[in-house]
Amino acid sequence: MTTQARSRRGGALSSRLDRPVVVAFACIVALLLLGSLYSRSFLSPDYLLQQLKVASFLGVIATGALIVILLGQIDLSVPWLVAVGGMMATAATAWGPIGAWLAIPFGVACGVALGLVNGFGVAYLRIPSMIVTLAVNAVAQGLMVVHTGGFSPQDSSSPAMRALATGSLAFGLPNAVIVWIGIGACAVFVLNRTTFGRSVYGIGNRERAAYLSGVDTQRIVLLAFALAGGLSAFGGVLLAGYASKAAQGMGDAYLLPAIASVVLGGASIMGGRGSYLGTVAGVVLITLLQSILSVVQMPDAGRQVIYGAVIIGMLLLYGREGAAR
Amino acid sequence: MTESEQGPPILRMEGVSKRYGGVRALENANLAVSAGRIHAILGENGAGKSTLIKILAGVVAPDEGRIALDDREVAFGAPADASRAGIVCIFQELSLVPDLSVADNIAIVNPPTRFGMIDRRAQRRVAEAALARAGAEDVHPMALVKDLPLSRRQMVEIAKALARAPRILILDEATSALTAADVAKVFVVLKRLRDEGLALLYISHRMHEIAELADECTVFRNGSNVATYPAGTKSDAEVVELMIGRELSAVFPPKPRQRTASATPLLDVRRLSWTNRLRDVSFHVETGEVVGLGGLDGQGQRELLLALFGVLRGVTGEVRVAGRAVAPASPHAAKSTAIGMALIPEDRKTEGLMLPMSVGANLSFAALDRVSRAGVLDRDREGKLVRQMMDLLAIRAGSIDIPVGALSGGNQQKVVIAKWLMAEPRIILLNDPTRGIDVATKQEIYQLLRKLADAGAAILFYTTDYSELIGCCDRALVIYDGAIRRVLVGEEITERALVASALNIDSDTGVVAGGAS
Amino acid sequence: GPEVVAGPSADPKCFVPWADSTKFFKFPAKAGPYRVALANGYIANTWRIQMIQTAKAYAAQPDVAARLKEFKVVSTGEDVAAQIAAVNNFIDSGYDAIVVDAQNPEAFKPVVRRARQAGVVLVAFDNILDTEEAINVDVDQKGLGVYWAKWLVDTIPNGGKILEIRGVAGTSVDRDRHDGIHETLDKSGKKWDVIEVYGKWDDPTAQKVTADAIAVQKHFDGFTAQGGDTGAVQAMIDARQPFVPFGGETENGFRKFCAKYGADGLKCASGGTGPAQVAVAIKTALAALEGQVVPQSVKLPLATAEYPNFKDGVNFYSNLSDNFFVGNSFPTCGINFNAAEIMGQSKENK
Amino acid sequence: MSDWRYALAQNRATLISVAFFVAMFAIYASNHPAGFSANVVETAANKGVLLALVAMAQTFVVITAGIDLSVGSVFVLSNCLASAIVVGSAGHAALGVLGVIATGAACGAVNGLIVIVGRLQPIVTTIATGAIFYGLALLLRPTPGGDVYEPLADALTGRVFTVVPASLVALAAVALAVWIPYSRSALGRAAYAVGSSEAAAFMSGLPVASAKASAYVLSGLTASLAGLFLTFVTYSGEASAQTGGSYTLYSIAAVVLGGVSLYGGSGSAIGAIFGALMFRTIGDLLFVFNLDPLWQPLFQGVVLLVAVSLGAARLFRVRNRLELFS
Ligand SMILES: Nc1ncnc2c1ncn2[C@@H]1O[C@H](COP(=O)(O)OP(=O)(O)OP(=O)(O)O)[C@@H](O)[C@H]1O
Ligand SMILES: Nc1ncnc2c1ncn2[C@@H]1O[C@H](COP(=O)(O)OP(=O)(O)OP(=O)(O)O)[C@@H](O)[C@H]1O
Ligand SMILES: [Mg+2]
Ligand SMILES: [Mg+2]
Repeated sequence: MTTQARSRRGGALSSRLDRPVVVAFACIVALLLLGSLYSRSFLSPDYLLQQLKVASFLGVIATGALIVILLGQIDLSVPWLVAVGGMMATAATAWGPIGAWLAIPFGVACGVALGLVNGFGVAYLRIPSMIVTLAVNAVAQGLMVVHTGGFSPQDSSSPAMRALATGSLAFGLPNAVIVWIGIGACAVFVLNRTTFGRSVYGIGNRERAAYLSGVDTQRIVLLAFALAGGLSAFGGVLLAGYASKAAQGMGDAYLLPAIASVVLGGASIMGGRGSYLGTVAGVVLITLLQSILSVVQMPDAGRQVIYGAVIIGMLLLYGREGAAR
Repeated sequence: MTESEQGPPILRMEGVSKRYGGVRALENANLAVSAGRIHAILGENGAGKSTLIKILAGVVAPDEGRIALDDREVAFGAPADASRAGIVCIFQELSLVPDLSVADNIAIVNPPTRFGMIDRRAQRRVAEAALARAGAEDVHPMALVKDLPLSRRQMVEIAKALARAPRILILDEATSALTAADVAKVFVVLKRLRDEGLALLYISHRMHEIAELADECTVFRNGSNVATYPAGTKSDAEVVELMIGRELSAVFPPKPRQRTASATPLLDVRRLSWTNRLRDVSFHVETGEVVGLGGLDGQGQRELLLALFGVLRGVTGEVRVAGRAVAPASPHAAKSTAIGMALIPEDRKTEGLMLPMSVGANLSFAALDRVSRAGVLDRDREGKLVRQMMDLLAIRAGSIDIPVGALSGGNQQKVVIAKWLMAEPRIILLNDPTRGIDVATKQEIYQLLRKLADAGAAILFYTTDYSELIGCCDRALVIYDGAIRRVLVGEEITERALVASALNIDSDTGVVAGGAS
Repeated sequence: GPEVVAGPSADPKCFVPWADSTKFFKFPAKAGPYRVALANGYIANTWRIQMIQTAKAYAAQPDVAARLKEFKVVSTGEDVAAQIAAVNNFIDSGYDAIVVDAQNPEAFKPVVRRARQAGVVLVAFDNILDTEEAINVDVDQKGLGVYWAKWLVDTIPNGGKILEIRGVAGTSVDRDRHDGIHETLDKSGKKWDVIEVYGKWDDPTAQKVTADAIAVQKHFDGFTAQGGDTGAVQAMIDARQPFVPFGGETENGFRKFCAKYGADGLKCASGGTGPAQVAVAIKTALAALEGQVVPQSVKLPLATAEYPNFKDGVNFYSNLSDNFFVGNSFPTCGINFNAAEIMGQSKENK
Repeated sequence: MSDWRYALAQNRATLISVAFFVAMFAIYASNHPAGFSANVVETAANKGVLLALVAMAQTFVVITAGIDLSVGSVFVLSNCLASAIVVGSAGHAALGVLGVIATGAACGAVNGLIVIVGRLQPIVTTIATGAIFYGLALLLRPTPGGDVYEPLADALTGRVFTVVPASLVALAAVALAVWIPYSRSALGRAAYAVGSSEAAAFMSGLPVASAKASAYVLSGLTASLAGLFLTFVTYSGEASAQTGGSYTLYSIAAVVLGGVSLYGGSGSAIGAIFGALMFRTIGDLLFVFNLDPLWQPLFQGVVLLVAVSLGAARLFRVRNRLELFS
């Protein structure tokens, strides 16, 4: 009953805008206007492009988080899969000329591999995702510590990574944003127009029914986690490109914001409901909020309090579950 | 209406309306209930029966209208309020808590306590007494509800209601999963309660149950009460006409003549076994045949269907489809074109549908291969097929974009059937598909099954309703304790024969061989 | 427990007392070789990994190895309670000396007491303990802030707008460095406008907050960062902010930038104490075990380099990782690890 | 099936976690250089009890099918608060203890209020309130420091009757005083019911809101007890985001290892306590095996992965694949 009252269709057969998405975008505008009271620069194209560029890293990572959340699962291995992506890509850069080419695919592939472990644990061993991904996060951390200590790895980004993350092709639009748009377009297509996407929504709503409908649920879950792992790692690659180097802790700051942006975008953490556009709004919101709080010289304590309060405030505006009756 | 033999109504609902978005679930509905009477409510799927009950029980708030209890107007904010007023409800969607024990569930509202903690011994006594009253002594009070089959859960639900000592007891299709034997036990209890002076509201789609039980009937159509009459004063045909607004011809479609068995039946099962629940089951289903599975509930019929559909692990024996040996390891494999199987599952809410997803997405979910190329959906084709299926089964939904959970139970069930038909299966396994479905829809489903069989499908059909076995099936396999006890063919399928073999009473000796396990 | 004696210490050039009032300890001499343990907390960053590599390398040096029966390292993660338990376990297992990089400098009072009772030498470094009962090998965190600020004051003629990129809020290191910077700037007599952001000692974070600050504030006359400096410079480059003086830490990447762009205006002062301070801590522990006089609080010298003195292969390494910390030489202690030695250490072992 | 078979089946998860803990601790203690001594047990207990309390706090909410990602922050906030107010005279310290507990309960109440009245999903609510609580902790303790009433700290981290760690006694007392009465009360059972099926609980007329609220309040309260205990162990307070974050995540691991279902409705805090002790023992194993320091994190990760995968063994016994989906 509670689920029916405010439910959204999964796998959009129509493309009407969700209320949460609209409100989230309205919040973005409100936030910018509020910021502009402090400094006009918050409305300058420079600043906005800079925010979009930074948001694109979170955006790529949150794409993976969205897919997993739509399944009704959660991926806590984000921090170290991001690090694995960045560190493996930069490590590959050291393999001479081939390395420069291989860097990005190799980093992503490592993320996919660990994502497969996540997916295998969830789909085939049926361990709750919250805990397998936590364990895989610990394993990834262990691997990276061994890697750093044992192989004195290269950790500078390849030129291609730099270009991808910091360059800009046309109209001053940063490449990172273009990459995000590309990934976003793929995600929208996959979620709305493919049997895979439809199955993801189905599993998120009721895995048992999806299984009895003859969907190969285990394979879908495995794939979804692999995809999420790859996207986390790709986020790491971009981040390494942006910082021109990789470091162990680089993913720490992305786990909770990724989950928060997916949910701020109107997705249900229980799975089966949510849209990519919402996630985009959530990502931009979180990025802006963090940036504005940092720039207006708020002390850290106050920043934390305001950050939490604003998230709750916004969710109360539009993220509420249906009433029981 | 005659009020000669009854006191004034203790409960009155007047002018009650409820809308869900654009759907009018109830429109100016009225109902009066008296003590010491069993009041049946009839109506086709989506007529608003459950909505009425939910309003009465405080689960749903009405848009308008008033409820008077003992001539005092009341408004229930939550089920607990209704419960305090003595109104206890057995909902169509069960309200048992799956992870708690039977005893915990039965005593859930007011558990006996000592020093602020639940007194588990006392609670157990309460539970055992309630189970005994409901005639469900076979349920262990410490078993977890989630481990019980649906029919036992319904019995627990009834026991739970009885334990709360209601003044007004409401049963919304509370017997839909029960077998004849259980129903008989429950009826004894209900009649006793009536004689003790309770008011009972009874909703069911089984006409013969209503005939046996009710003192008074109210028919709902399109959200309003259209007639109230003393039970037994109208013929079934008249009642059906009141319900659906038109006359209904014969309930069951005519059966074709008996065929001779072919060398390679479409579905051929040999010595199928699984744990101790299935023992050497061998049978076949020809193309064009509807084969029924009968017997007491829980004798392994469900397991048989699940085993064929690739859900069970460790199944031994041989299954041949069109002569080729197959061993599907998952529904995914069973659905593949090589096998072409479909299973209409037992519980539509958890196994058949994704309730929050749209009607359209649900309908195409089992047939995604048919509406996609290389994994990419063809939305035009999907829309076309979806609308085709909605027309074929006359599914009543405002639009294909509304969540399937907003449909009435009967229409939800049709969606489950339709979604599997969309996958174009050759072998259709059905697990009690007409549970909770109104007469008119049932009739449509029977006709559909026959049409599918005629078009070349093989149908294996488990039902708890004897009349369906008799009316629908070319052959009936009666299962007892995991083995086929008897095969009845054509005219042999009679209620007498079914009951006798279901209870494992050897028709020759008349000796009962063992009780239900 | 140790005897409190008068100075000076056995090796006054290396074991420099923190202040004039610093006490000197003399532990009862024990016969070697010794069992020494390193109780590390968090491990998953380059600084800590490098620190552990250095510790292993130092313990493997022939003259040190000869005095060690066992050298055991345990990393317990973020959790201070786990680290306390590890130290307690080392004490119960009969180790002679325990070297600690504390997760929380305030949390070790009970442990210090227990070590004292058991006669175990406890030496803290990096995050030193808030006690006078154990030996601290101490970096002058506030002094580092003073160093950066003083250099900025000297380099920027008329004062101006400074971006201060702080570390992790809630830590004493962050506070001390910040205090050092501000006291110095305030005393300079010039007019300074300091914008503070938190870079969490992490390059991507520092880069992001720096980029944001530049986008909003448009221009700064100077930078100072406690860590994540490479990222901060990267943000300057990306935002095409003209190069200005920068007082920062000792990351290899930062010094690479400083060497490359020094002539273009990125004048740097790079100072800090690298992870090699662990070697000083071990050396101190061994000295104490042998019954030599050591100060309760050892003051580590800062390893600094300033524009235009950045030299490849000497005080930075263009062929090595950006994340590498360069301040690894403590010549007064005879400790002078070069980069290749540390990073290659376990490769040779494996 | 007879009664005891049902009782066993319903407590199996808890019993398994107890068995695993005992086995792992036996391996640890028998390989410890100092052997199975009172000191070794005390050290392990003081460390284990912290996580056990946080895991217990997590259990309350997980039972209702929620999750509390702010337990770590409440833990840190209570630690900072305790280091400021559980000081001075015995009377003052006692008041301070009450103040800390009340603050923890208030934090839980805030979570509960937002989840119940605001109808937000617990996971995001607690991510956000976690930030707020941490911010407050930082306000209280910008840098590590503070103090604690030492007699109390020493008593609770020491031993009673010279062999039994006082921390274990305290843990048992909390379990007896908080968990047992709650889980056996009508309210506690309503919490289980809500976690198992909120719709069914509502339709049955259970007090859904107060059941959830009680779970969140008790969660905050128990987390504050853990924070208090951390103060006793460290004699100080520290607003560490890392500590908060890792305790939150570890508490989830502990709860799962202890057989509490993350889907709600089943499991017990007793199981979670042993899950926490087991998780801590994984960390302790580093101590007794001679591992290269840089391989230690990997070792821990792999042991954790293996430990959580062991639960998959039950899959081999599943004959009906539908059971996998409940
Ligand atoms: N939560 C809801 N949201 C939207 N529409 C609803 C909801 N519940 C019921 N309806 C609609 O209200 C109407 C009446 O439904 P109700 O469940 O009362 O029918 P019913 O008579 O009980 O049918 P059945 O015999 O199938 O159980 C139906 O059209 C149904 O689609
Ligand atoms: N969850 C339950 N559901 C149904 N019956 C139960 C349940 N738990 C226990 N019982 C039954 O209730 C009676 C008392 O149970 P039990 O022996 O566990 O409680 P007890 O001994 O009174 O309490 P304690 O556990 O504190 O010793 C027994 O007959 C037991 O079979
Ligand atoms: Mg109904
Ligand atoms: Mg119905």
